[in-house]
This record gives sequence, C-alpha cells and structure tokens, in this order.
Amino acid sequence: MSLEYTSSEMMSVTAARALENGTTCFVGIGLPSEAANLARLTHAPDVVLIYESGTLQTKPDILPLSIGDGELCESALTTVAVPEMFRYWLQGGKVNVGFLGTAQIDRFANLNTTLIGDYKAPKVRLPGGGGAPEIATNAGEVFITLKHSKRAFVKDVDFVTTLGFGRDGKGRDNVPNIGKGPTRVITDLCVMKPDPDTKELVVVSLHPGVSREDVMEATGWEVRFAAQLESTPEPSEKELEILRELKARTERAHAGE
Amino acid sequence: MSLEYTSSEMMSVTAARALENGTTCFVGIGLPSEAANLARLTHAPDVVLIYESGTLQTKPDILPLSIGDGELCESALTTVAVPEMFRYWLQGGKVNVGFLGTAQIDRFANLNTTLIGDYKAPKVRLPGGGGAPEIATNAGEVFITLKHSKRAFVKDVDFVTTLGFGRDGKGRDNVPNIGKGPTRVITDLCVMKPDPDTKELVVVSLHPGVSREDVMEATGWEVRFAAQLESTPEPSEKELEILRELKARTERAHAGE
Amino acid sequence: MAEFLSLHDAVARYVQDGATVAMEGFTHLIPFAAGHEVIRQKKRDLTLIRMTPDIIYDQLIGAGCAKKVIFSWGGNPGVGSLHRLRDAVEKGWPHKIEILEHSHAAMACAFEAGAAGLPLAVLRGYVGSELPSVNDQIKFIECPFTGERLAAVPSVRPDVSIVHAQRADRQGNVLVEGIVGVQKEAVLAAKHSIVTVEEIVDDLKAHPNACVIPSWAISAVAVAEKGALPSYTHGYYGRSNRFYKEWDAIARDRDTFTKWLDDNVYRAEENA
Amino acid sequence: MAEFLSLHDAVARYVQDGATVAMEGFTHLIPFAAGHEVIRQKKRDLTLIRMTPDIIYDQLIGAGCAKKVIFSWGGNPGVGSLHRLRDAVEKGWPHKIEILEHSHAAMACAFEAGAAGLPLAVLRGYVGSELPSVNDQIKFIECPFTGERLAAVPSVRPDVSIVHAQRADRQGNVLVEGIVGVQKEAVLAAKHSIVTVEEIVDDLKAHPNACVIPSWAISAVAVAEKGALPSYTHGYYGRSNRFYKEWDAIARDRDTFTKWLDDNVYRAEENA
Repeated sequence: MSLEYTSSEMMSVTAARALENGTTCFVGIGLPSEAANLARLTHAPDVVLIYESGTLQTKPDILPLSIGDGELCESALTTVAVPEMFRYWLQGGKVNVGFLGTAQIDRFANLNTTLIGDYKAPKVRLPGGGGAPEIATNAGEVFITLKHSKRAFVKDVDFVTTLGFGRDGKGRDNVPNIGKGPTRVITDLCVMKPDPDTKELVVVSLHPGVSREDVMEATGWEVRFAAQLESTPEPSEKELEILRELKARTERAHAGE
Repeated sequence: MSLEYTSSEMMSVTAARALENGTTCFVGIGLPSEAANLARLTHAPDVVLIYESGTLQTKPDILPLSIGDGELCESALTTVAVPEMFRYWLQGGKVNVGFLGTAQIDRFANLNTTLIGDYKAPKVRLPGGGGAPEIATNAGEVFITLKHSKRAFVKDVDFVTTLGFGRDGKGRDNVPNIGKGPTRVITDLCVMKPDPDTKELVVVSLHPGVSREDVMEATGWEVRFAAQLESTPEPSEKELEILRELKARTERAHAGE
Repeated sequence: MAEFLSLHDAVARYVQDGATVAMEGFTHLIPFAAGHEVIRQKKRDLTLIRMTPDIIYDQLIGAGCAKKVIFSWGGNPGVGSLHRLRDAVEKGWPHKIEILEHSHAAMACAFEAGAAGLPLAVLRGYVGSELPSVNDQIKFIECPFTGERLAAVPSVRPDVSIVHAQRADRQGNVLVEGIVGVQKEAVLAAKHSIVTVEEIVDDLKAHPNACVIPSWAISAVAVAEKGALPSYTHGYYGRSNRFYKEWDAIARDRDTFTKWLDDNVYRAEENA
Repeated sequence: MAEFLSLHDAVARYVQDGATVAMEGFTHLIPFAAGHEVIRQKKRDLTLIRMTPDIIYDQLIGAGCAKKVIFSWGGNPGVGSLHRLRDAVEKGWPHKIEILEHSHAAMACAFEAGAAGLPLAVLRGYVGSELPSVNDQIKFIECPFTGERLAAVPSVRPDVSIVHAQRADRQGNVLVEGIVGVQKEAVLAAKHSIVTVEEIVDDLKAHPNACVIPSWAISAVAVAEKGALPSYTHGYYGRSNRFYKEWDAIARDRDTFTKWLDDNVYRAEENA
C-alpha cells in the first residue's frame, strides 16, 4: 500500500481508532470531535457521543463548528439542560472516555487552556477551562489529541487548567472517585502513553515516516521512547475516504449562512 | 339570605376566599386542593396552582384523588421532575402561599402528620411529612385548613413534623431565608390567626351559627379570641353552586375505573 | 446497553435478598407488575426506598419482603392509611420493620444527588422540624460563603431501581412522559436498573427535550403491559381510583389481605 | 406576570449601570438583539456572567460596557480567540476589566443552585486544577457522611438575566426548545429577567414536559425577531457560521471593530 495522506489525517484516523465501539464518549470540539465522528462512521457505529451542550447520543452528519450547533440537537437521542449534563451524565459516572484537545500539555499530561505567561499579566489569554477540568477527572479515562510542537508540548505547563497527573505525576494518587486520567495522547507524529509508574508521557508508537528525532524536536522535554516502540498502522483507504467526505460535507455546510 | 350549607362547605368557601387572584399557591392534597380549585373557579381565575407532583400552573376540571392524577398533568402549563419542583419552584422562592392540611396542629401552629404517641412505639402511625416541612418554611406564607376537633387541635403536638412557630412560638425568630409561616387557619368553625407577638393561634372570626363555646370545646387548649371578633361572611349562592358541581364532577369521575 | 429480559428474569437477576431497592413513580407510572414479581419470587430483607410508598409498598411489606422502608410520605393517596405498613410498624406483622423517614424535598434532592454521583444533597430543609431527632442521617452544614445553616442528607444510591415507562425503542432507549417524578434520577442513581414498559416501538417519537433514558444507562428492559395498574400510564390508561379506594378495606384486615395476595399475586401469571 | 415591553424599554428598565447581568444561551439562542440594545443604551460597569462568552460578550466588552466578566470558556467557538476580550485583558482596551473564571461544571451547578435558591453549589470538581489558586470564590467542603472533599462555589444570582426563546403565548409564558443550556436556571436565579422571543402565539403547542418558563417567573417579554442571529433559533433559523468566522477579522483590529459597531449596532434600529 502506498496511500497518500497528510499527517493531520494520520492523527485523526489514529485518534478515531482509539475509540472502541459501544464506548460512551464525552467529546471536545475540534480535533476530538473529528476523531470521534470518524470512529462512529467507520469501526464504531455504536459509539455514544455526548457534547457538553446537552446533546446525548448525537449523530451529526457534518462536524459542528461550535459545541452547540443545531445539527447536534437534531440528531441526538435527546437534549438535556447543561447542569444536568455535567451533574447526571459526567459527574454521575456515565462517561467512559473524555476526548479532549488542548493548547499546552506537559510531560505529566496536565493541560493548559487558560493562558501563556503570568496569570495577572498574561502574554496570551486563552479561552479557559470550559468542560475540561471535570471531564478529565470524572470520565473513566481521557484521550487527548493535538498537533505536536514545542510550543504545545512543554516540560511544565504555565497553568494547570486540567489535571493530567499533576506537576509531580502523583496528582491522582489517593484521590477517591476519580477516573484513570489520560491513557493516551495522539498527535500528528506519534502516540504517547503515561509510564505506569512515573506517569510521564512516553512515545509508544511512531507514525509511518516519522523519526525519533522528529518527535524529540517537537517536544519541549527530553522525551522517552518505549522499549518496544511500535509503528502506527497506516490509515485504510476507507477511513481516508470517509474522513475526507466528512470534512468536505462540513466545509460546504459551514460556508453557507 | 338564608342559604342552606354544611360546615364543610363553609370551611371550603372561607379557605378559598383566602387565596387572592394571581397568587402562586403550592397546594396540598385534600381540603387545600378543594379550596384552591374553588378559588380558581370563582374569584381567582388567575391563581397559579402548583402540586408537588411537578405540575405547574394546573387547572384540573375535577379534584385529584392523589397528588399526581393524570388530570393535573394534562391541564398543567408544564410538568417538571419532582427534584426540580422542590428545588427551583419551592426552595427557589417562587411560591407565595403554601396551602396545607394536617392531622394535628398545636397552639403555635406546628403540624404533626407523623404519628400519635411515641416515635419508637407509635399508637397511630400517620403518613409522614411529605412536602409539608419545606412548604411551610420556603413558601412566602402558609394557610392551613382542617376540621376542628379536640383530637386535631392539641396544646402540644406529639411530634413537630412541620414548623409553625415552634414549641415556644419563637421557631422562626432570626432564621434567615424563611417564610412568614402560618398566617391563617381555616376550620369548619372559625378562622384563627397567630398573635403578632406570641404567635399563639387566636380566633379572629366565627362562622355563622358557631359560638365561642363550640370552638372552645373543639380545641385542646384554652383558646383565646380576638378583641374584635368577626363573623365570617356566608358563602354566596354562586360559590356553593360551583363547589357542589366541582364535588359532583369529582365523585362521578372517581367512581369509574 | 439494556438487555431485553422477561420481567421474571429481570427480577431474578437483579433483585437479591437483602438488596436496597427503589421502585419509583410519583403516583403516576408505579411499577406494580414488577412489585408483584418481587413478591412472587419471595425476595426477603429488602430495604425499600420510595418517596411515596403507596399500596405497592403496602403489598410488599404485608408479603414480608421488607426489612426497612426509607420514605417521605406513606399513605394511600386521598384515601387514608397504608394498613399493612401500619400493622408492621405498630404491631410487627408479619415482622418488625425499620423505618427511616425524610421529607419529600430531602428525598427528591437525595435522588438528584445520587444521579449526580455525589455522596450528599444540600437543601434548605428541616428547619424547625423534629424529623432530624429521629433520623440520624439528617445533618447540617454551614455554607462557606454565607454562613447559612443548611440541611444535608446522604444521596440515594440503590442497588437496583425499578421504574415503569411508556415505551422503549428496539435499542432499549426509554421514553418517560407526563408526571416524571424522580424516575430518571432513580435509574441513574442505581447500580442496576429495570425498566418495565407498555410496549416496544420502532421510533420513540420523542420531542427534542423529552425525558429519554438511554439504553446504555439501563440494565434491563421488560415489557409489562398495563404494568402500572392500578396506577396509570399517561397516554395509555387512567388511574383506577376505584381500586385505590377498595384497597382500604382489603388491607385493613390480615386475612382479606392474605387472600387478596394469594388470588391476585401468587396465583397470577407474570404480567397478567 | 411578565410585562410585554419593547426591547428598548425592557433594557432601559432592568439593566442598570453597575448591575450583574447574565445573558445566557449555550451557543444556541444567544440574545444578540438584547446585547446590542445594551450597547446602544451605553450601559456601563456591568458584571457580565456567562458560561461561554462568545462574540456577543466580545462586542459588549469592546464597546466598554463591562467592568468584570465571570465565565468558564471565552472563545469564538471553532474559530479562535475573542480578540476584544483579549485586548481588554492583555492591554486594557478600552479599559481594564476584571475576570473571574470557573469551569463549565462549576458554573452550570452555580446557575442550578441560584435557581434553587441556595447560596452555594457543591460538586466533585476542580480536582488538581490550579483554577482555585486564582479564583478565591472556589472553596472546598467535607462531606459529613463520607469525608470526601468536594468543591463549593457561590450560586449565581444575577440582578438581571436576559435570554432568547422561540415564542411566548399571550399570557407571557415562554417555550424554550432544543439546546436549552442554563437559560431556565438563569431566569429563575435572577432578581429580574428579560426574555426576547421570535414571536407571540396563541398556543405554545408544548408537549407535557417541555421547557416552559411561566409568565409569573419573568419580568418582561420583548419580541425580537431573529434576535439570536448570528447564533440560531431551533425551528426558526440556522447559525451563521460564516459570520462567526468573519468576526475573527473584524474583531482583531480596534478600528475595524469600532467601525463595525458604528455601522451595525449604534446606527442600527432596534431589532433591525
């Protein structure tokens, strides 16, 4: 096989494959939403997608631009109020996987979507926590997907908006009623997983054509690689076709009023 | 005028008249429900009736036997879940008047619907508190209606299920975010109101044909009478007609499956 | 995903002796068929939770299924006492039962908190009531922002909740409509749940904000036609107020009750 | 009972300088027409509360209406930053604003608690997050039953809440449908409330458990046709994703923003 695909497509397909059929997934907007819907349209037709806008078990035909596009409600099993969404469905323990993006992530998978710089005098003010702080702690486990870059993958985040494993890797130890936390990070270069002991993110799989040096150059700490480093399977023709159709449908829809 | 009417009818009509048009009323089942619906069908067409089953602004054509008859839902503006009813609508401060019945009431208008005798070995086990404890404290004020008897009107209730003014009359003093409590008690003999200072229930109005002695004999404490004791106005022909039609409709409906 | 089971199998699998069971339905949609199945299967030592234990709990208590009842209003609505509940509490027949009583507001909040995965519910409740003196599960906390004293009760988290609903679709998603009570909360708060429905349909025909419980939040769905009678199912059949009134005489006496139970529950077919 | 007012009169009466104002709508039903009226009337020193301050709050902040913003996610959904919010926070234009930030879960619970008349909301939240270090309104309490440490935040209780909805009937009862967000909670939690609607109808045609806000829980109802654009109204018109994308360029620059505001808000007629 020698399919043509971009590194973004590789990332989306790999992220999609992480979601098992039948999983209940609380979906963040953007890359997670693209991956989750690709999963639903390929190997996981019974994946249950939940968006924080209150839409339960939704099956959008196009990707929503916002977390509360009409498409999400129209294709949902039902739509509940936002307090109910966070109380009954997320905090109530009904979510297997929280699927998140982020602006910054550190070696212990802590996420920063609050700001770059100092809180009182920020260099860049980011949108803020949104649903992430409680998705990351109340979901059974967390998948994270984002593009790999030194700006994004930093040794220590400027601000822990959302708990990965804390600044020392022990942030979930002895905390009752908390999920497993981040179990994998999917980027356009590789897949990372937390070391079982230290919780530091370790590269477990390189995407085809990506070298260790590529990852090291795009990571802001001395990144470690698993002893048994794997090669991420390539996207299939069908996955690429479905992803491209989804993105084309989405673009057409968002171009109109 | 010399209309024929029963003391029960006198009680219902007097209780109904207590409800002003436009009032939002959280209605207990039984006598309060009869009075509240009579009010709605006579002088108070815009009274808003709320039942704890979640039915908001309901307009039943017949009196419900239970607090959750289908009639209540079908004629309601909308029906909400029971937690929402108690949280948003009652505790949230949207109710002007709570309209309650009771098994026992004492001189400080405390209500007992829990049991007669000792809690560990009750002589008579009553149904329990239901909505009353929080209706009585979270509604703006409380109206109480029940038949007058020495068994019901006792000096001290066996158990304070629901606060009137406490065992010493001071139970609401300095309590933040609490309603005014019972402002009138309507019986088949008279109307009672709490003394502004001591909060002891005082007879303010006798129903036509009822003597002070009648009330004293039916009351389990040395009941006081207001200096300006009034005579309760008689029911009008129209009120009686509407009340009787309502009860006849109700009886016909409840006799069927 | 909910499994479609017969009512017999659902009760046999999920209602264990000694379990904490919430059968909910606020006057409407009371799961009578399921309750009768619990009686038929002679489940014992149950802790029965219900805001308004009406005649279904009277029957369960009289049949000897209950060890403890947690409730906020135990009566025959609009009729009077629950004579089997009273006989158990006052005279210990068929055996002594424990009771733990709350107010409606507290229990409704406790179901809400259970669904929300919290250990406690906070409410402005029980002010001046003597219920806290007989229920050690009622505590008070101080608001860290205002200093106000507020009531706290443990959330309700049953081993199994049983509710009745209008209909399920073929995936096991359930529509509840009309007076919805605390049924959704009961299902979400419980470890396991059984939902009986009037029928299975291809399409729930639910409006966008309907009370729909997804299949993946339910353990078992069982068809029980007329499963709420003598209570009612909005859109299907009305409440038998007549039976509620007749129950008073049946339940008043141990013998008439026992005979009624024999004729109408033990000898009845499932769902009959 | 809600009073039917023009949008101008409703805003003039209920939105005072210095007030705490919640304009809600979770992506859907955002009250843009009302927000523009607030800008036109040059309201100042507002504390603006909103879970997802999107471009309507960007406009209010850029127009100089805001003293403080309380929020949990401030971005242009799917597009990027709110440049007017960032310019105010990072560079103090048109003046410095305070911010107080929460997570969505905490704000949703705080609206719920406000509607429920409570001073606080309790949630399993902020575990391991550094938000409590920059928001002194986040505290922790201990569950008196389990000892678990839980987050507590003050309830949201605005001076005035403004929401948009599909329609009102002639009594002023309002139907909200689709993604209902925290709008009902916002209205119930507030001292005063303004609801703008697409139309007034004889009959709401609501199903039994619809999200209906009764007239007696609302201060004023004002008709604002297309009042949510460029956001959308389920059943009436779709979201202008194109405008959301165009906003990025408009808002990036102070001059283009100011011109846009002049052309599209100050010089526009109410409801135009």
